[in-house]
Amino acid sequence: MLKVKNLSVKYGEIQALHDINIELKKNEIVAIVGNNGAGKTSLINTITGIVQCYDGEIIFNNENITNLPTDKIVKYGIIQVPEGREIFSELTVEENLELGAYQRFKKEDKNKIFETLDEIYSLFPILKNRKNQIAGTLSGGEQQMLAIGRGLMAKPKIMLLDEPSLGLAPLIVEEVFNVIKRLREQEVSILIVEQNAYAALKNSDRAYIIETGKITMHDKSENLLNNEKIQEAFLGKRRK
Amino acid sequence: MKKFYITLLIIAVVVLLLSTLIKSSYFLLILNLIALNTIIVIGLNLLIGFAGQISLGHAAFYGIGAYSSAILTTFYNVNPWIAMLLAVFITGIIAYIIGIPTLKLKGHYLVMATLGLNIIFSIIIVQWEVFTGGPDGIAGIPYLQIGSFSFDSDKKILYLCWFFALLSLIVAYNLVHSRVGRALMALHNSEIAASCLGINVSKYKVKIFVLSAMLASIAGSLYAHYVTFISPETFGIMFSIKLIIMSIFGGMSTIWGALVGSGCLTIISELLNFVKDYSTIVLGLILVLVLMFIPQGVVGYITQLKINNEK
Amino acid sequence: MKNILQFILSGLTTGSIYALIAIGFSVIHNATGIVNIMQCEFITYGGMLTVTFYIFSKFPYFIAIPLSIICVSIMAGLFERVVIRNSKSKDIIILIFITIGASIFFKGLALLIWGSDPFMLPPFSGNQPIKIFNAVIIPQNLWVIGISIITVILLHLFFHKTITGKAMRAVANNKKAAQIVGININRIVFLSFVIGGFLGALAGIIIAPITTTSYDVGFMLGLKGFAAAILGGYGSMGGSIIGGILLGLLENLGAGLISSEYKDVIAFVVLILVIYVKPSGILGLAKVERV
Amino acid sequence: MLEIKNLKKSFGGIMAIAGVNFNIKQNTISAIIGPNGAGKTTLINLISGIYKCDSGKVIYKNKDITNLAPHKIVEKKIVRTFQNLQVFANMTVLENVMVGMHSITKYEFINCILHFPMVKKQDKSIKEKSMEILKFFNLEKKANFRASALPYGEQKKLELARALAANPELMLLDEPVAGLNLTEAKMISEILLKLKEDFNITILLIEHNMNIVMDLSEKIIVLHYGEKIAEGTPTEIQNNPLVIKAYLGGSCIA
Repeated sequence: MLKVKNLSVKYGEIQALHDINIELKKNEIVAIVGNNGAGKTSLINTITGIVQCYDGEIIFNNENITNLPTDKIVKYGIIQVPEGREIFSELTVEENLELGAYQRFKKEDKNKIFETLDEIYSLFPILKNRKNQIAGTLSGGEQQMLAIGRGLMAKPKIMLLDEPSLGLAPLIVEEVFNVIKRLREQEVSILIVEQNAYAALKNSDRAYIIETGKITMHDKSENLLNNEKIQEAFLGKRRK
Repeated sequence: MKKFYITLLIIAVVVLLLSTLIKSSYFLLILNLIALNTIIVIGLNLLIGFAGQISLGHAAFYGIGAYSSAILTTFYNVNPWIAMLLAVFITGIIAYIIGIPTLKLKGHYLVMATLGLNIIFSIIIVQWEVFTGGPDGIAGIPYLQIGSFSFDSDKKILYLCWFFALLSLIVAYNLVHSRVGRALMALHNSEIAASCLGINVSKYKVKIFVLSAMLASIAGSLYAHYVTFISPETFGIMFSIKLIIMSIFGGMSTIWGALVGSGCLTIISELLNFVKDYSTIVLGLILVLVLMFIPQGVVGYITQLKINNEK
Repeated sequence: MKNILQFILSGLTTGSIYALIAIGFSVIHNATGIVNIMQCEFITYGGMLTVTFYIFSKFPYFIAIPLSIICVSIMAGLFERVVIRNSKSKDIIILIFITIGASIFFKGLALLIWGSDPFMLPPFSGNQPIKIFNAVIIPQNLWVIGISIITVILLHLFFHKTITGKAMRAVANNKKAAQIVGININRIVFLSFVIGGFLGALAGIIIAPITTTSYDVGFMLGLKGFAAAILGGYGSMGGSIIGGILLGLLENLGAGLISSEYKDVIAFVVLILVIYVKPSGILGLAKVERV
Repeated sequence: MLEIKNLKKSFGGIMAIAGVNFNIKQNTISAIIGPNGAGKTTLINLISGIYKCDSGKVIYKNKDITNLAPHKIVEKKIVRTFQNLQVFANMTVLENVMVGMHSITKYEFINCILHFPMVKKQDKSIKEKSMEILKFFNLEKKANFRASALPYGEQKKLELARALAANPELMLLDEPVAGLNLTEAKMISEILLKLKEDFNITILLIEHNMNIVMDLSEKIIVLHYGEKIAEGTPTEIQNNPLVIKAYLGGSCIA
């Protein structure tokens, strides 16, 4: 469904991503795990056209979507869900959700959008209770739910989640990942980028490990979860 | 370092040559205005280009210098040199008092505050007629004198104006290449990082503001004693805007940019007198095009070309 | 006491004009981060084009006014497309001075076209003063206040009830997030200039019957509008309204009660004192720098 | 040497630092770890004077330095670096390091403008010392480059060099190896060890790279939601169940 081929990204003279190859199949949850600064967010931003790539290709359903502007990428149904702080903090919860469907307003009946809105509210009852509240006043976990809900409003085919666990307490992290798993029922393929290796590996089908802009490992998530090297890299535990 | 002083020497020689070749007092006037504008713009470059603090009110400091000189000499018969010195001092104190609260502001708020101060100044000199002569201004300001030598012609004052212009270039050069200059550039880049290296950011911002105001004041006094007549419209916000345009035009973060910017713009505005009715249109067009396509200014552009060639 | 009411009424009139102009500044600022000095020319051209259409082309007001507003909005949009978008530098200072350069250009053009004489537009409905308690008000003042209130309400509805309006607020609030949901930022910037042009032109037209209009009328009005926007908190619509009204009241009360020569001094001194105390304006939020 | 006593800071009602206590001994390397948003950078911002704390104390060498302005903190010989690089991009590499010496040099505006001989002399010695520091960081060949022209890894080094130029006794480093590859990270960690041993500098660092943290530090402090949940040696921390649960995303393995 989505293929990233030999992707490289440079900021000025700094190379953020080297020769990245990843693939996301239909109905899959794939995780990309790596430390701060490893290039995870750059990867997502390049796919959604926020950052221009220097070399390589991004293919979606056999169409080349490399370096298209973000609003075009969104039209294809590829939606980024940024970490929870990137919501419209001064707008209400409902306005945030409506804006998630921004492009649908031009071509679809409003009622259809409100149907989606109701679906989102049933998926996240807490958002319904707070629909007229200013989004900036939500708790961290609620903001993350809002970001996911806003992404779903676009009726996406692919969602790219950037650090959904960022700054959240363990219990909330669990809740967020439960939601993510349920998204599969909505026929959405998911790419998660995470620093929280355990949460990501536990809740995905396959995973790529990214270190300083390079993919260093790729396997089924459960295999990686039991891999000693991973334990060392993310726990700092020395092998005996 | 040597290169700087050699260039300075060349400029001095060129100006001297021009002064002997040019007979028309109109052209001498232009040459003098270039020098005066250079003095103000070099201060602005230090403030805006190096320290990153914009001021849209420097015409007011130019005016405070001119009016202090004029009032002190015409009302109180103070010696012009002493008046000029007092004027610099007065301007410095005013700039200091204004600078402390004003430079806490950032971005558009700083622009608005400096602009507002300029407007307040303009209204006060128009309205406070007893002292300032109101809209008519002050006439009969005495010439500067050394012994019995009086700077009473365009040519004679030229030496004085250019002496101060070159001196202010040296001041700027020394400051930029010093501990203080580096600190100013640092706080322009990041105030937080600068303060975490021990730079007292607010103190430095105020001090550079005062210095640039004093330079404007010197130019103002020279202007008053040169044309011997001053009136309010010279010191309005339009002139403040023109000064910043000169600064951007030459290259804000360069020293030579001050000279090039004031040179080019002073000459351009005089040349535009030939197209009469079209002058403002052409000026606006030149500005828009220059800013759109060489936003780093003439000197900045040349430096960049040099760097690219080296690569 | 009688006079105070009179001053308040005229303060509200000029205040509404400042508020409209300030909103124009704020809308463009929110989309781009710049101070658009061309706003001054929008005001001038609004008034002067109406003069052209009404006095010279003999169109009735209900054609001349909308036509002028449309022309200025197109001019504003084109200015963004042709000049702002093609500027090599995105540095705020450079962009601001580009708008200053353009403003000088258009002012020169206006001088060429219309000359330097002021023009008087007739009031929208008669000149018979109306008595309110013991103050008198001319009908045009009511037109100004009324049209401003309606415009503000319409703008409020636009920003809160339409998806495009919400998208504009979204861009102002968080550019990156706006991009992520698929908003075309360039289109919003363009739109903000069109709205800026609309508001400037409208302000220039409705004030013209009171103050006359000429090729350079926009400069001082624009400056006051900018001051009002800063006073209220740059970028906030509520702030622009409060700032505008406050500035209008300050000026008129200052002129009436203290000294008409120093009315601008009083207004600007208060403005500066306010931002000294609250460096982001009355309704502005202080930003925390992140490191 | 550094004592943090019951430090508290909140932003808009949210507790970023909720009463943190710890001590740092002279000439040691200590690390603060914790998930993103745990308050690590806020803590450094409080110590270095960028934020004012709500309550609590920062004691340095038995002197209260709580809420001093950042430039006053530097005078106490405490210098910091930044997570998002804050090199002075428009200045040369050499000038960056020279700015670093601001707090240990003198002469203000008038002296600088008049360019007196003693100013010249001082400038010359600043330049020489800066070159030495650049040599130590292996950056001397790029002394006249614009700082923005350096690759990321070298900019990180430059920030360290600039901090070292202030002649500090205590360095607060916010993620010194973030975004670096393995070799670069290793180089930085060697430099940090040298700073401790050759220059007798005490180091407190925030870092996500656990290999570096475990290798370098004698003491680790774990922050979670603005609270200190553990403190101890690397082995103690690695085996602390609370830490595993909070930091390592333990809720999903439990």
